[in-house]
Amino acid sequence: MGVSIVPTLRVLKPVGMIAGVGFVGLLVGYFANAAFFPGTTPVQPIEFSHTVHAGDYEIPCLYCHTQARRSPSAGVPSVNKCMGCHAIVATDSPLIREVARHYENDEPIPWIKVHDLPDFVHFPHNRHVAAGLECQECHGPVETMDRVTRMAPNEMGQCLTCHKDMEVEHGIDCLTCHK
Amino acid sequence: MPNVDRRNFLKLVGAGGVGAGAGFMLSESRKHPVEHLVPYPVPPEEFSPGIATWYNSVCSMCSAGCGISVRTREGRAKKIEGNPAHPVSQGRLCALGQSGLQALYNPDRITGPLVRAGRRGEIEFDPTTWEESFAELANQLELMRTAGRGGGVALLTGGVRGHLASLLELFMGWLGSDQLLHYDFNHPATLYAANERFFGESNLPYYDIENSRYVLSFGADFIGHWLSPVHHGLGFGRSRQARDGDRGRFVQIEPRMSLTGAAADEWIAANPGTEGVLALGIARRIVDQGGYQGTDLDAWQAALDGYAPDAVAEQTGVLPDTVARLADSFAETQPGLAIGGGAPANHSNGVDALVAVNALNHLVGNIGVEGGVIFNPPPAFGPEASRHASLARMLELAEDARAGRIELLIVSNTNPVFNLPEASGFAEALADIPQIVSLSSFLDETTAHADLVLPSNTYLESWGDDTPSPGVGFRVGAVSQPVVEPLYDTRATGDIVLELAHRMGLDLAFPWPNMEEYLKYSWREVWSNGTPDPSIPDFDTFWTSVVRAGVWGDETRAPGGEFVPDAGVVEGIGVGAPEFAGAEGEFPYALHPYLSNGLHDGRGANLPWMQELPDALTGVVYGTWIELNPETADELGLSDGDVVAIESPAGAIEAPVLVYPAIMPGVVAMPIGQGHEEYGRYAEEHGVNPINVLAAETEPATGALAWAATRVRLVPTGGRADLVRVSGEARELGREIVQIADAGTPAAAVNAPAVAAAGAGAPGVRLASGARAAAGIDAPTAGAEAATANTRLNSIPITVVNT
Amino acid sequence: MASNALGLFGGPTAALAAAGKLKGAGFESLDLISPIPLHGVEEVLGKKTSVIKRFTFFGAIIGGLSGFVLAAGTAALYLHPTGGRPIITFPPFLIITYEMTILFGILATVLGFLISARLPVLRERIYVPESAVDKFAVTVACEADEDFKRATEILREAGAEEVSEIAPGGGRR
Amino acid sequence: MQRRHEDIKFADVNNDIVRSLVETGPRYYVTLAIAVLITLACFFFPWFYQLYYGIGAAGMNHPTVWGTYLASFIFWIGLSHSGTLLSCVLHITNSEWRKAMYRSAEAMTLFSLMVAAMMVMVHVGRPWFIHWALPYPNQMELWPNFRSPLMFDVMAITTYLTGSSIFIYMGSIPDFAAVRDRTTGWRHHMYVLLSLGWRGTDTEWHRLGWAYTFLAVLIIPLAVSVHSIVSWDFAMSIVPSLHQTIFAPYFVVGAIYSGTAGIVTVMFVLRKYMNFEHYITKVHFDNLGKLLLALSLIWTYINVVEVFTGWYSNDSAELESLRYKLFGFYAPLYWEMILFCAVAPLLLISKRFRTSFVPMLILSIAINIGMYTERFLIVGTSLSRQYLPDSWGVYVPSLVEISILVGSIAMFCTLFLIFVKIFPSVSIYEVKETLPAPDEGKTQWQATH
Amino acid sequence: MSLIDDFLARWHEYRRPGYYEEFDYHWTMTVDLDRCTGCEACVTACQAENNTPIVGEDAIARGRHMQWMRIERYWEGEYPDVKLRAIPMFCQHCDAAPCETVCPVSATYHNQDGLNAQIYNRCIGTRSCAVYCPYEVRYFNYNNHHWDEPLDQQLNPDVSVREKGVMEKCTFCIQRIRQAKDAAKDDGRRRVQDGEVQPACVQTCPTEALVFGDRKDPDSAVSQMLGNERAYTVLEELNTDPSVVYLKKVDADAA
Repeated sequence: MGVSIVPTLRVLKPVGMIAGVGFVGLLVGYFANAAFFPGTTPVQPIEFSHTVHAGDYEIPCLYCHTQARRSPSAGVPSVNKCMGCHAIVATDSPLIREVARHYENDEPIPWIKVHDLPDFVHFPHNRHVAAGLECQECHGPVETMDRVTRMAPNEMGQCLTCHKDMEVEHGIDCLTCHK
Repeated sequence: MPNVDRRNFLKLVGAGGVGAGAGFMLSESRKHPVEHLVPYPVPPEEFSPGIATWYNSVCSMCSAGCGISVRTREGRAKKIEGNPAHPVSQGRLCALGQSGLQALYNPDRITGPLVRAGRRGEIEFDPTTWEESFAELANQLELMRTAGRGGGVALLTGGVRGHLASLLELFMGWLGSDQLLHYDFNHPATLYAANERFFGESNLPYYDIENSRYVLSFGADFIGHWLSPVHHGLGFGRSRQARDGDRGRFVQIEPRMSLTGAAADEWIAANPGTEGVLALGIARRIVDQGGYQGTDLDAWQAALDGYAPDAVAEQTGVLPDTVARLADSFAETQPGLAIGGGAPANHSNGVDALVAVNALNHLVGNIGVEGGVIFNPPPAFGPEASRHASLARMLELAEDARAGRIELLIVSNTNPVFNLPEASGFAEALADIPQIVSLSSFLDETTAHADLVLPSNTYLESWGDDTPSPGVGFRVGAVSQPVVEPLYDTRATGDIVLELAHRMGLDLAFPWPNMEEYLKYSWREVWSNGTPDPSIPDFDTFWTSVVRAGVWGDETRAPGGEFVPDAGVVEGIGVGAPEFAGAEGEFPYALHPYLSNGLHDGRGANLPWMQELPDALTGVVYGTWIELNPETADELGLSDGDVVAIESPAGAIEAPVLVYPAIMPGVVAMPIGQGHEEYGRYAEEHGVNPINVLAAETEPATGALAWAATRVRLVPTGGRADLVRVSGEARELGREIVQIADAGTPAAAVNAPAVAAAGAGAPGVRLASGARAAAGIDAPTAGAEAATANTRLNSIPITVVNT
Repeated sequence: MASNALGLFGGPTAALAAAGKLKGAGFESLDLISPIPLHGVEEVLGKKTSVIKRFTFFGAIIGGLSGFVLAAGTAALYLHPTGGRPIITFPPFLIITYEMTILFGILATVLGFLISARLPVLRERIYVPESAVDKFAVTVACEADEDFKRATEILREAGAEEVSEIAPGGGRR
Repeated sequence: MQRRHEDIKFADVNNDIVRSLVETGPRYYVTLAIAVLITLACFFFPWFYQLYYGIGAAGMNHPTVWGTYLASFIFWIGLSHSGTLLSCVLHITNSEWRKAMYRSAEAMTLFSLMVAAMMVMVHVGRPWFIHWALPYPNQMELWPNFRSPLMFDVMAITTYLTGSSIFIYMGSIPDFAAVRDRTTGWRHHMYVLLSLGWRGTDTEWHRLGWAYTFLAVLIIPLAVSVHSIVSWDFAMSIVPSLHQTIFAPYFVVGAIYSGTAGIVTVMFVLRKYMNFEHYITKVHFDNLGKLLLALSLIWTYINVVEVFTGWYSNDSAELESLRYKLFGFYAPLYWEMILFCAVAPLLLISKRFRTSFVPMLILSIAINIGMYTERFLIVGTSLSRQYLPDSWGVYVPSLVEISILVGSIAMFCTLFLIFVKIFPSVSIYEVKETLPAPDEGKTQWQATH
Repeated sequence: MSLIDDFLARWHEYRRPGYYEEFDYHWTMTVDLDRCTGCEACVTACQAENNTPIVGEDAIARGRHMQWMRIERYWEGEYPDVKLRAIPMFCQHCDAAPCETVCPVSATYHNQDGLNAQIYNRCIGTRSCAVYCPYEVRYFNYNNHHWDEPLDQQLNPDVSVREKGVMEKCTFCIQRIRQAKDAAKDDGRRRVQDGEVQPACVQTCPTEALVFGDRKDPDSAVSQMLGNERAYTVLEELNTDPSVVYLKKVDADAA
């Protein structure tokens, strides 16, 4: 007669394998979703291409997102602003016609927010522009994106790391962002 | 993988599948919900999301006429603060004024024109269009006008001033009707009458509390809601602690301690209605002690003959020593100020009592001097004669209605069905009026009787102007501008009237397309009458700067001239015994109704902030109670929460008892403001309306409702109702939470001037974000057409005066 | 041939006596398998020492240190001054230290127990199910057949109810 | 010392215990089903409602932000005290009578700790973020605040739960081995793993003995610290009548007191329904009764001291708080507590009382009701009468809270019911130690002493 | 390792009683009780500025009002010599705040401006801070609050709306303070000047009883108020060292 836990372990092996495979499946599913269906790259109502505007034509970010300089909110340009150029430029493109339709009907375009912070985070664009930050540091190389995607996690860790690196005065005080 | 049989293989595949699915869902659930960024198709010029724009305007929550600054973000009003440039509010604002936002954003606002669908008073309305309503109403008005029956139109409004009042006057004039009535429960009609009698001037004077060193107040709750509470508050604070080593003293005389009484250094309860007698007792003592040396001394002595200390003491219940002490210190401490209002002013002898108070000011030489009573100049614009309706006048209107003389009643911004005693029969009289049109923003008790509802904008969506009364001792005018676009399909009252006039074919008489144009037109006159200022070359500049500043006027008070009362007036001075409705034997307690701090006369009841604002003295929210002296409560065997029936000769209501330590034993007090049957979700089904048990007793000289002149009896019902209150134990138990210094302690005045300046000049964030506010100079709101942001222009035509 | 001799006894005294005799006969690799802990084993089979106390001691020390480092270190990583006290405040941190000392002490004791008792058993070891009920077994590892015979003899003499041979792989013969 | 039943044989012990594990009658299943249903209906359902609605489902309000959830938390933590702590103390002092009852007492510790942990989850406003109270690295770079008495609690309870689980497990290894040989199927595999391949050699016994003693030595101060720390959640505040130096010993004594009463209840139930009459005898009840009496006297003493010092201080806040407790809104509860916890236990002076099972059961339940009241009063009376009289208020528990309290008791029962079918609820080898050895007619303990 | 070196190098700082560094500002409010009338304009101002909810009659009846600022009322004496003492009570921003130490997740702490910060999104709702606070000025969200449309349009976008299960309290209008600091920075100034920032309650107080400012600035209005003989703090015996200083009410008739 003898005793050992090994036989039991053998018996339990299939259970362990099922659990293991299930766990691996969980990881695969999680990352597959994140990789193939990222909520971070929404399809906009009008396929505006930053590659064309900010990349090819090198229009500065603040030309359209002009509020970022003086307001906590960067804002998106009004249809009016689009038409400022597109009354003359590329007027026969179907996308531009769509924009023009909005303009004529006085209908706003419901852009989908890509970089969406929780409501309890108060991020002032103007302060960051004033500090000389490039838009790309948080928003990624938008000028290369046909469809804007959220590159950075925009989570607290990212804010903190930057605030620490830049030695922002009292930059890690919670009240800086949360109020 | 060794020895994986088919079964196990399937299990593994299943496990993998379930795991992957779970992982997928997990990842999905962590994604942000979609949010949209919706920009303007064409943004208003210089509109900046994320940056606040401030607009100056005028508060319309009560009749004080405080200047306000409204903070807006993305076209929505966010906060109301006092306009620092406005001499009445000087950047400050009371609770009710701040909750004006909830009038604007009230969920129970009427969102468009309504026409009655069911029977009167059943509150069944169908939506209709402005076009239809205007067409019909204008047609009816025009028919009546041309048929000479214009007199059958009655227009009943709240306390309106400025050019809207002029416009209504003009409109009614064209209709040929003199039934233009302003009804405001809190209107100090007796004070106007007393001033008319004593000063020969039917106007409110300026009470310079700030510079006064001794304030003797006969029932005037001037910090709570009397005349201009914010301005009085400023004066009170500064009289207390802003003068180095010279703390103003303040005595309040009233049967039930009000908010103001609680702030007083000394609170004295005189028998209800005998405050005037006390004033004359004090006057006599002053005269006796040689405090008055005028040429008409003899006349005074004669007039005050009947007010010997003992007689006064017997009538008022105030000890002769106290009377003497008050008189001596009042005479000694100059400048002093005697003011009267509240219950004594609204008693059967109200005018006499207020004349007596005026007399006190005269005897110690406080008329026209700093720290005393200062006369206001006539208002810069607006109708000359007051159209304020007394109870008697309202009864007349009701009588006219019953006699069929009123064919059409237009009600705007007033709620007489709620604010008039049931005994007046006003609500019943409405049934005899064939057509009732309400211009109210809310479905209140009066609007419930309407056949047609043409909802007006709130004041935050309308153009208007105002001349504050009692003002500040010099000319002030203020323009109120819309700070947001109208939320609903509603119109400004002025615009409705103008539209009606146009549709009636009165274009020539009313050439202005809208209220804004009418204001501009009218203010041209104000501008041309004003002192020329080289920095303001034309009217447009003037108008822009006035709208931006929100206020216009003089800077200094005119020196007061010598004042001598008419001999006849002196001769006629005297205060009779108060008369009550209800015999003392049958109705042992004098009912002392008072305006609630937050709900005012009931108009604040639909504002949730005001409903949840704990009563300043009892901490009760959402309810009505009856205050009893502990002694009275003991006699009746009542304690907090016991429900009693309050029965007067005119009616009965039920309310829970609240034992209140600072009320005379023979008096019971109830707050006005609750007991709405209509008026929206926040107002309905809370408390009772004590106005309903008031007898339709009038003050003989003015016909005003003597609301302090009803006696009641209390009948315990055996029921209990727990009062909702935020306070726990109301005694300190020796814990020294509120610590007391004796009078010898130096004032905090070291820096008071600095504080005062900061208070006047630095409202909240505005200065702090001055640069950015400046960027918003020309930012018209998402709202009104040419509304102009508040900015600190160098040429604001008025500066605050701290004389 | 290496095998194990097993003697089953009805009571602890006899089993102990047998073990004592075997020990006296020069058998070193003796195991006493019993349903209850036996008192007096050490007198018979010699003093046993264990490393558990060292585990406990060092575990506790490591726990205490890491407790303090955890509290003080995390406090220094993100500075949140509270209640007017210094960032590193001893009295509360000592409580954390105390708790962590005990936690690690306990965990280390368990680890020490498992190591010193050579648990869990992976490679099969000799076991007598009766010994978990009311029998007391003595097993002796024997290098040679000769030893085995000698051992079985001693066991029988000592009053074993049953004597058998157990192959190294298990299985009673 | 009273002799045990001479006729119990070693083999009987194994049989009895294995029978208690594998032979499960319908009565057990019905009881378990009822317990599970009550747990679901009275604990989890209201709790999920509360998660959805917010803590407002409970009756807590502005001055009294802590309520029955916290009272229950202390109660369960307190109940946990007599299991492992008492077991350790008795182990170290070599108390023979401990052996038949300690396993279930320790299980009580474990489960009341678990229920206490659940009460924390129920108590906090946002339990879905409760992990923020654990020190783990995260992208927010935020850590818990180790200066907080609540963090002491987190650490102490984690340690205590770990320690108690290990202690009960270590003591059970030989029993798992004994049961292993008698079971088949999934039970067998489970016991194989649980017993780790225990054989019962002299070396293993020796190591186990040492390890067990070390654990006992470590756990005694731990248990004392746990309830001291729970008391500090209150005593570290400056709330009048909570800010007391005596609170730590008061709580520890109270904990052991209620825990011991809890053991009496559990013993009664086990004895009655698991047919352990041979193992759990009058001796145990007698000894537990003596312990209870002693604890009751200490507890009463501390209460008297608290009232006396509070009264003597003559401080307005302290005095009011005391007055409110003794004569205020909750006064009936206070006097009920005094009756149950200070007066009634005096009956224990009588040996006849101590050795009668049903009266002991009633008393033990009464004591625990009284002790729950004590915890409730600590929270309720102090918080509703603090420094600013204007902020005073009254707290009355809501239905949800009462339901969750009932549900938590059911949850404890459920866990215990599951336990008795997995763990040998009476220690096989330790009971054998108290029996005469098969060949001697004397117990080992007697033989060596 | 640099982390450890850093830790050891700053050991002395970490051991400094009080704080690891000096405050930049020390925001302080003074309340002149001789001016305060208890009119509660401040209460509404606070409610409007800080999105404190409308809780409804039932909730208040259950003791769950949420106004961050309240007026406490105490009666003294009996009729006719009866007096009402009113005192505004709100977060005292204690330097030695009992609430801060007890929070297990550091959701409340003291920041470098001397503010007692409450970070709503970090709060897990143990409510221990409210127990530890002797001033009873922390308010707990017993449930999610609802603003009947369109009342929600009034909500201040600069202040988070709090969800169920978190504690909240007066912040000295941190959003205004930060805005003032930003403006100062934009102007190239190091510090905010006295009077540039006022919390909503101070801003609106009709009697100018409330004064707010930086205690570190010796010329500020509050600093001068602090020198007044009447200055005291509520529950001084508890050593919480509040940043709200009251000036005693003057009783002209007191001996």
